[in-house]
Amino acid sequence: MFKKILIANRGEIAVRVVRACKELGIATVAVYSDVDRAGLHVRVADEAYCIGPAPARQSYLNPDKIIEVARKAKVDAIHPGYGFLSENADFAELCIKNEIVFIGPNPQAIRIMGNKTTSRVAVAEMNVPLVPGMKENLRNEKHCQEWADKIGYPLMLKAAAGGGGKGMRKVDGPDKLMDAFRATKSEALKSFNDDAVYMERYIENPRHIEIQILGDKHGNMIHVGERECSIQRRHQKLIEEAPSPIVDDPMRQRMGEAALKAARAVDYDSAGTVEFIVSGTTKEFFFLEMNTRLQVEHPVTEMVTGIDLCKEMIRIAAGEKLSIQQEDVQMRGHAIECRISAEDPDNDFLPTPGKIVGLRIPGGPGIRDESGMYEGFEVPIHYDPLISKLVVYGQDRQNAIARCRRALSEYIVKGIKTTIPFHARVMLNEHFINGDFDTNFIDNRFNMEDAERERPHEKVAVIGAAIKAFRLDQKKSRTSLAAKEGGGMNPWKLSGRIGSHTNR
Amino acid sequence: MFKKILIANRGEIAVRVVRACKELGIATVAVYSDVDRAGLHVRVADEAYCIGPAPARQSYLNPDKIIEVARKAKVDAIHPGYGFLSENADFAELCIKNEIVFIGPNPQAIRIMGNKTTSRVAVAEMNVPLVPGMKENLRNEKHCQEWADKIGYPLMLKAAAGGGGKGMRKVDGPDKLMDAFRATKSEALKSFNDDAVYMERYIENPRHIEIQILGDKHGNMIHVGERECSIQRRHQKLIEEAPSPIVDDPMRQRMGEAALKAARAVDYDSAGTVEFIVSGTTKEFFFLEMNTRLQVEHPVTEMVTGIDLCKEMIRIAAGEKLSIQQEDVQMRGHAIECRISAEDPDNDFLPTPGKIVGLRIPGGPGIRDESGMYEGFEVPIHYDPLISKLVVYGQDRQNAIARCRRALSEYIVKGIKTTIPFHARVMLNEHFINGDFDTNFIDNRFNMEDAERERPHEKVAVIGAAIKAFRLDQKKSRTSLAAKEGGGMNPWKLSGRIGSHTNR
Amino acid sequence: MNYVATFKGEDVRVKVEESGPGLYRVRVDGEEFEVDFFSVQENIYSLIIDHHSYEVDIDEVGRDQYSVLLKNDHFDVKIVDEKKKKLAEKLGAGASGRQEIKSPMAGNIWKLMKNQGDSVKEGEVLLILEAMKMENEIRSPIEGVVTSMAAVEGSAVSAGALLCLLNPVEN
Amino acid sequence: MNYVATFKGEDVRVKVEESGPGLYRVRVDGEEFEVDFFSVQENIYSLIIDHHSYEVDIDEVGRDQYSVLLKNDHFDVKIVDEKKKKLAEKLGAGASGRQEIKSPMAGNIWKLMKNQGDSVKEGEVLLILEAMKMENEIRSPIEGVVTSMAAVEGSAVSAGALLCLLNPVEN
Repeated sequence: MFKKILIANRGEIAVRVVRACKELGIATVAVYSDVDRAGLHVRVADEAYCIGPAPARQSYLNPDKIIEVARKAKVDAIHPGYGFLSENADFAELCIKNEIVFIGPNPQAIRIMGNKTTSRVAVAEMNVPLVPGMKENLRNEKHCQEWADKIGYPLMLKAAAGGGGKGMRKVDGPDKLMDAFRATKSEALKSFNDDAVYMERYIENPRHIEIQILGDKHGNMIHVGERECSIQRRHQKLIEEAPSPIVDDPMRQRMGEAALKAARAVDYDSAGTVEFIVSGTTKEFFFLEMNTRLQVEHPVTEMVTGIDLCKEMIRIAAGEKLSIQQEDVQMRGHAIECRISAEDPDNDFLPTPGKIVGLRIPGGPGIRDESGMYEGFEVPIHYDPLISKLVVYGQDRQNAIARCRRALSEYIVKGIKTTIPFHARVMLNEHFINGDFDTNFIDNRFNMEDAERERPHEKVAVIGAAIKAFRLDQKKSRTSLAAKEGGGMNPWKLSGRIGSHTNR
Repeated sequence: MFKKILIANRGEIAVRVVRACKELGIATVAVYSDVDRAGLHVRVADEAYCIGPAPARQSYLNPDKIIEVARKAKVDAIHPGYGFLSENADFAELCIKNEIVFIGPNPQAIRIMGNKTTSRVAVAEMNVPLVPGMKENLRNEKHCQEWADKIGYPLMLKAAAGGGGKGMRKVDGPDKLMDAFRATKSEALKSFNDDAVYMERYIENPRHIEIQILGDKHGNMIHVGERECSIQRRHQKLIEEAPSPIVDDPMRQRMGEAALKAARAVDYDSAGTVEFIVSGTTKEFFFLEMNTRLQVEHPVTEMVTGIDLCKEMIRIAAGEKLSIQQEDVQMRGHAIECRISAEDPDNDFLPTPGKIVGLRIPGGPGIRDESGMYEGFEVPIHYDPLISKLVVYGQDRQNAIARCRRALSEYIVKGIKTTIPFHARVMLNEHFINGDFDTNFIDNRFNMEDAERERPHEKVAVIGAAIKAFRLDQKKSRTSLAAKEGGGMNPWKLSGRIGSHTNR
Repeated sequence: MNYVATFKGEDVRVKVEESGPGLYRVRVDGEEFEVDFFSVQENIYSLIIDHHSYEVDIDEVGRDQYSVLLKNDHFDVKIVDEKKKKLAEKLGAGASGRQEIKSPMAGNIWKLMKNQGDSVKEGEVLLILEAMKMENEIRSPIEGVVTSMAAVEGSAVSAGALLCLLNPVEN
Repeated sequence: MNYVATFKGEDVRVKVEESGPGLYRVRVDGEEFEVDFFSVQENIYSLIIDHHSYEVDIDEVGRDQYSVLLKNDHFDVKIVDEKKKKLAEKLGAGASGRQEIKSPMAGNIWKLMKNQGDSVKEGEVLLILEAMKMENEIRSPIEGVVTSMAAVEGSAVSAGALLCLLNPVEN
């Protein structure tokens, strides 16, 4: 096993890796940019090195600087976390060249899976399903008819020059096909000055569901269940859970096998994730991409399977064999992760960097706190706004949601606005509670419903604000009175202030 | 199910019960004494009532006041927590008389088990083993020989008038018996002016191990595994774990059955605990007493069995049947609880009430925080010094200890001294790590070893203190300089202070 | 003291009296409440209103403006002394004059979309601010003319810093 | 600055120089360290000493007295300016005069075991203080005479309050 590991990251994920190392008895080296001197990861690691100025390109994204520190600190291995250099094949190779183990898969796997085209080719060869569609454009009506028969309904006609939701038309059945083909072409010509159109399967009720994979360097590979990641805002995941409310055992089995095929295409040898787009209507699933690193949402899988993915990944990199067999993998209970960000959910998710002046993290049974902040910490403007992850576990989905609601009611982050209130409101939404959502849910339905939510505590807010105003007024008048009259206050108020606690 | 519950307690256990209720959708009523207005339990409950001045007798131990609030707030039930009124049979009856459900067993069970004599008689009738010994005194040498043959060796001769460890003599074999009998009698006469002596089995290597019980009001009853509670200081539990390092499945089965017999003796119908003294040498176990309430250490059982004892207790009180069968109970992994108290472990565990001015609770996988404090909270002098429980879970005992060590290294409580450093040092003790301890371990062996511990960070402490002294000196001289010269500081220092972060 | 509280554009009369240390009698819209108001942390209060317990986060974010977070819902409440309000109303309803556009957060000025002298429509983007790997469009709240652009491309600004001044179009 | 640090009765010379903002060069017993000293919270510091990271809790608990908590181990360190120390030594080794007995914590005076004028041996109980359901014996650190008993049975005292004064027995 390794003696010392450098963690080439910051924030909550760096802290996560430090914790895993500590529990394994491995020494840790943190790196930090100028603005991260007070970062939690620096405080909890055994060693710490400054690697440059705030902009990531000059610090966390600077391979040479990180290798330099790794050599100086004499580490055996580097854990890249997620983001930054975690999916950089060149960096993985640079580590190897310097005889430092890169805690991740082989560079070739990163390279192939990092490219949309090469990854699709690789997995298609293994018969992993891709969204059915064509690579060329439709030549004429006959060609269109042929492809429609092949793909099936509903299908999507798309302007080749289109994008961002424009120039697309859904076709529900064969009787609508020719009209739609002509209309799309004509619109495409008008809008993009190009009438080229192609065809793709329409995924109804699209959900984002991913399969966690573990592969070692001895050819062993297992799948460790799925995560439901459809609660997204503008393609950013916000809430993840395991298991998915729509996946049953046979489907899990089929998705797991497809994911293994994808991973085998690149001789995958670490922890990794195969992402699928799944139709909530037909339950068909199609390969999207593979992430060749630890995911932000890995804890929900850990909670329901009891497998420590972070430790397992380190063990694999050290050359150990997988400690778990496929038949040992069992999902038990339900876990939900809320990503807590320094963003204002009541103001279009505007970033809110700043200093955290008060903090109360929820406790009690079934709560896991994965945060990279602390009271007094200044959330810098230079990096991702994710400051913490709240992970809850319950015996089933209903219990997990109830517990999550309870935990969010205890969570206090003072000084900056965060997405905690957003999560609390999602946990009360009936569609979410029923598992009835897709990747468009937040942007469309939830936002509408949230804007019209009931606000039963309005009166309490008014009372609180009014008393605060009253106290400020009293303070002002007391001060001015004291200044005028040399402290001649009425005795009752005086005794009130002395007798009561100073922090009233 | 209940609609509203009053929690007749304070601190961490009141918060624990509020959380369980919230997750079950039950409204909560907190009660508080004058000094607990800012208690965490008051902040998280739905309703809150002041019940009197700080001394417990006038507030938390005042049955009439609590019933008055319960009636005013129209609650269905009262949860007593532990301590205070939790094992007061009269209070349980008072609740019933007022048509409020007492969340605990029937009053008769509390009454019988609350008395050492009646409880021993009750369980002896059910053939639950008691420490073998005699209720009368030894009449003569023949009588002594007869009893010795009955009890076996090693045995203990005890002066009837003795106590507190005095007037006791251990006898290892028959050849030593008569000499010991005479010597004990003669010593007893000298010391206590009474030569009456009786005999009891000597428990070698005594461990405190207890069995968790759940019984409902329909005659169903199960045992839910054991907890090892031998890490004690002056008979106060400090660290508990589940499972016990010395209990295997057959022993667990036997202890569980004995515990069920004890509980059946009083038609037990709630969550309860049967405590045993166990010989670490022979593994024999003997009934000590039954606690007719939720224990401080209940979370370790929850962690390894997945059963929420607090919720189950509420459901039972509401008349529901046990949701778990005996065959569903399985212990998986290992859990450890450290009781964090406002006491100074480096100063003979002197109480340290005061204000908590900084707090960082450990996070990450496998950590459960059960605290009744928060930053800004003033630990009052009037109640038990327990302020928090750190509960950790690991795949096995070794992993749980490693994780506990890691968690304790992250724990910061600023403003008052706590027992955190004590726990951290126990987690490093080799005997503890090997599971090799009994109830005398802390008072004897550990304290000795701890006093002679290696202190490799002495130099860092000196460096830190010296820099702090230097900074204080600098500050003083800067202030006096500024006062003298009107702010004429040297430019380098000035720019240093402006350019660097204000909290350097 | 008598106040007028404004929430979501609606006014309601509020009367606050101190009835003991930390205790208040509050009348809102004719309904009366007994309130135990306890400061547990900076700007975080434990309120017990007629025995109901609330944790309330109350920040004074501007003159008479309070931002309240309560049960994970957010409320912007304006609390004005009744006498002051009457006086202000006598002086005429707030002439909507020059608009100061301030930075809602710390960040870097990524791109100016308008310059001094440009006309802007309501909702039009004035400039783009970058913070935490995200681009944030700062839009004009009114139709008007940029009378001064204080922001400089590529420079860093702190939260609340003046970005530009707008003069409204006269109707 | 040159200091003398005392830990567990042993003296060691310490030299501290500021080498930049928050950066110090410290020489302890001839060994030199580069220290990055960062205050993360009140009296809690993040120290990076030659790239090794430590979280250190340092309280000034009395004149020149520091209580340090580090890796869950507790150190009482005395740091004295070398010049001051030399001066003090010249003036003669600290005449152990009148002793002030202060309350180590907030609590209630449960029982006085000694009164004004009583003689006490070293280690003898002066009074019993009750806090958190526990009785705590306050013992005399010296052999001497109680010259004044400030504590009153049944009354509450705060941490650091004067309990009584002792005069040492002259040898």
